Amino acid sequence: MTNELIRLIAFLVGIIAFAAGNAAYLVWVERKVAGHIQRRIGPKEVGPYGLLQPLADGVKLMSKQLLVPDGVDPILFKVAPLMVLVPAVMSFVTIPFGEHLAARNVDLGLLMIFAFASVNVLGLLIGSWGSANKYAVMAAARVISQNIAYEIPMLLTAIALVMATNTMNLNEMVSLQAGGFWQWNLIKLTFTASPLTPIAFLIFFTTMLAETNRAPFDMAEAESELVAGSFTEYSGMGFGVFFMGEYANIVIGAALTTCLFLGGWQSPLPFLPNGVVWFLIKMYAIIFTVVWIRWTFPRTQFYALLNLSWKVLIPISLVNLIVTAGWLKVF
Amino acid sequence: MSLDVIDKSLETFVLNLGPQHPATHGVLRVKLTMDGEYIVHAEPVLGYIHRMHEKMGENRTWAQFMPNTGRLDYLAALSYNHGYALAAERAEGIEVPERAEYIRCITVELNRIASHLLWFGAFVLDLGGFTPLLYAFDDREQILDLLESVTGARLTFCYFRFGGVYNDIDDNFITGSREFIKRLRSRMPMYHDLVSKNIILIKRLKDIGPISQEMCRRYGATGPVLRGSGVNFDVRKHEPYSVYPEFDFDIPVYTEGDSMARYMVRMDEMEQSMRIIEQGLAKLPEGPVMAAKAPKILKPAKGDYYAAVEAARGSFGIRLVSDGTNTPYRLKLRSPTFSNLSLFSEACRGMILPDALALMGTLDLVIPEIDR
Amino acid sequence: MAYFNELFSGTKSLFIGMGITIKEFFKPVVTVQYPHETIPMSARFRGHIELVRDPETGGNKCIVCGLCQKNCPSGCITVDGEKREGVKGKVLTLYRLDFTKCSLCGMCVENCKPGAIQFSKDYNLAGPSREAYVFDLLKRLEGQQ
Amino acid sequence: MRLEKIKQALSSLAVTDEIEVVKTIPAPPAAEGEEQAKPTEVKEKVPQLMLFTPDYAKKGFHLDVKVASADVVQAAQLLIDQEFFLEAITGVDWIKEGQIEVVYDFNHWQTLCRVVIRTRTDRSQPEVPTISAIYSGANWHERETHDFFGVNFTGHPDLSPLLLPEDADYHPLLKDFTA
Repeated sequence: MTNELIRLIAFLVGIIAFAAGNAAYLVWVERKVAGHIQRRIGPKEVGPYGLLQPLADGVKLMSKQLLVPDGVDPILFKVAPLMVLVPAVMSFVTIPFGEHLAARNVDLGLLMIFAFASVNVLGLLIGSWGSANKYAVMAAARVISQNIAYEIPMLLTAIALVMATNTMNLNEMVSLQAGGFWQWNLIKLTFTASPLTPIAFLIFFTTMLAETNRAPFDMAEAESELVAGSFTEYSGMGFGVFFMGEYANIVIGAALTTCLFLGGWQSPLPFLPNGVVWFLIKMYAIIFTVVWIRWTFPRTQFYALLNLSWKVLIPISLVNLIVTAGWLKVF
Repeated sequence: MSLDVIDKSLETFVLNLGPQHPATHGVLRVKLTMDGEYIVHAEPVLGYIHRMHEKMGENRTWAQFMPNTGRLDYLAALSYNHGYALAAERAEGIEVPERAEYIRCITVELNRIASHLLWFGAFVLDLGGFTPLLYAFDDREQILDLLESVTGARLTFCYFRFGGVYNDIDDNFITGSREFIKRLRSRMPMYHDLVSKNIILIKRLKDIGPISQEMCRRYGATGPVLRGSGVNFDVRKHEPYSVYPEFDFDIPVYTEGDSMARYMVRMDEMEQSMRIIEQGLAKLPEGPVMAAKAPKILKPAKGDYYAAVEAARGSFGIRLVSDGTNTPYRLKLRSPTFSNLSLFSEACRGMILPDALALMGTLDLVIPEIDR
Repeated sequence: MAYFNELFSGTKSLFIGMGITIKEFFKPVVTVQYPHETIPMSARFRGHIELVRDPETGGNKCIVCGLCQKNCPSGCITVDGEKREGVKGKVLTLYRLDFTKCSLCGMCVENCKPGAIQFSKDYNLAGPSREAYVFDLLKRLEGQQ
Repeated sequence: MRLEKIKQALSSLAVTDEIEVVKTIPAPPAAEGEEQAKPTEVKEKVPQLMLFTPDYAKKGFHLDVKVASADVVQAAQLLIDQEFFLEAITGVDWIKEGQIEVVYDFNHWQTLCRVVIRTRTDRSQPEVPTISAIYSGANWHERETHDFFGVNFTGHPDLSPLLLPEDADYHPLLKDFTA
């Protein structure tokens, strides 16, 4: 029993280190990529190529006084950042990094991740409602309707996928995609399940963007309108934890996309050995696209965002679902 | 989409789009009474950067007020120098040599492109897109270097004098400008692909913030705001001054009157300004740069004079009342954004906050010019 | 049908936009790394004014006529001179420029008959207090010996 | 053409003023312009219709009409019917004559025709009816003129200070204003 316990503790430490390290260094990646897209170079002063910049940011955030303005609901104000970070880190448990590198091989892994994904929205709501700031309240109203609108297409595409591979356990799903890249769900399913899978991949990617309030859908922290949206009243580590939560969510979203569509730790060519490396490469490629999108597009208009989901994404994912069901029925 | 606001008893709250807010370029405060996300009533509050230029005008000599005109709208400062120089020359009856007129037009148009580039970057930043701002600044930097090599200043020029300009332009300014125009022409399609044709931006701007011609007339809006609502009014064509009649350029006019129309008017205006600069450089005559008999101490005859110029944001007018002494008796600065902003409270009723900010972005505000 | 082609043209415009930014991503950097590299100022750059060194006498060319003091719109120049025997005209003893109020308009340089003052080229003038910006141009000239 | 039309319309409102004219031989009653004979000076009050069409190149406007302050609203109504738009409202403090002059600038989109409407009110109690009902843009212009000169625009919806701080009771542009 003890080695199971040790294994769990080791995994726990690994996961938290992975989440914290990722949160810090994704900030660095984002600022470097944003810099080069805008023909400037991003952080360079602190350490070689600015590599120590995230540490400097971390120290700065921690040294700042955590201000709790009066007129604020103290419990909600303090709980909110945790409610964003904890579910994100929790859902790392079921992500299969490698062949045996999965903390818990949970049968309903996918369902667990989606359950946690909806909790972080609650964190944002409580945070902005707790901070009794007009801008934050407006941001809260937006974030809720945005996340509801984008939860449904995400689940629909996931269901279509689960129907095709009839397993909710991420580990099995990834092992099903063994063999070359043509075995990955993205390509295999287009021939075996439904021709709409590439579009389903795009929809899943867009909804993942919206779930983590990123890029064209950043309603939670719309700098140019709502000053800083839900995070207006937070300073010091409160803001830092929100930030880590947001980046952890992006990592989760990217990891999920790789597992479901791009065959987690499977190597693209059959003779190459599988391994964690492939998983990380694919995940960081998706994170690069997320950052790339953020620095290219303006923010969508709030109603266009909702229309996009209700009138475009949901119908297409429904069609995808029906086509998959029909295809499976026939063959 | 606009909520027809019937009675005021709805449970509304007052939101301060405070003097310190990312989307108000400068210190403008808008008191918004909001019902949820919809704006019930907006009331801009001015005066945070009011420096009383008009009183300064009354206790300085005519020539000493020139640096103040550059501080009104520091993004297109040369047009304001031009307006003041024109008014004083009209009052005193000074003849400006041909070459000086050409230099004035070329530098004013360069300044207009710089102002539009900055507006373009800041406007897309208001809508959330960060990158175009830096591309636009990259181009604008070249104009500032060009103007710095001639005038010595980058933003608040004090380059025009009554009867001409401070010093002559040299050859590398001419080659520099031609090279700049070639470069900007090659980058304009990139701007249009990245921003104008982008579906997200089109959805953000198409028929948002309609401003009708009748509203423009009641509020006295001028410049790209007016030309976005289908009225072909540009002081350079309507009331030709300096050597503008010699250039053939056309005035972009869009009839939809929404934010997209005002956006496209300014983008096309950059193209027209480039045409003017090219023709100006081609026809640049030789000769003196300063009027031969420009009086050192200006003492215009009694009476009042009015001169209007097409600044980047609209028609900038100056009314001088002189009582024959060497200091102006009264100096009225008619700032275009003052009238453009006055229609904001009527135009944004019933809109949601992001659209109201998009509308404010298309009005292209420079707050020091409103507050004077 | 408009629904679909608007959808396709929309997504196409999105991909075009991303194509542009990725092209820019690989282009060289345009910015100047300021503290390490600096750009030389153009010849006519207007820094704060400074006295011109007179090649023969090594001193300044100022005849203490006070025109610059009178012409300055914000009154930031105070000039003082004294009559010394054996010297024609006045000798400059004090030339104080209050740079906090100067708007760099050039009225002084333009109206200076003997051309005794010109624009300097230095622009990084960080100073701890307001008094740090009150320059004594005479001492500066001697300082540059 | 437009200048003639608006001139006819406004001539009914123009005020006739007594102007001291230096002249000897009684010139024919000057309807339009105003002749000035030189030889010997006799100061005479001559009724003069205050409606001039100055040369645009020298002055910058086409028509200059002086109107009684009560008729400002009527003049504004005439101008908006002929599609003029309001450019600016300027206050001028003539301290020597103890009067404040309010100058309205109008211009037209299609044809270049700048019309200037002037009114004079007494300096101690400046009263001018507001035209913000007709030209909503005048709302801000009038508030600003009130800020700087203390001209009380009767009927103005909200005459609180626009550019000066809320509790400002001083009027900076008056000639006798000491900081």
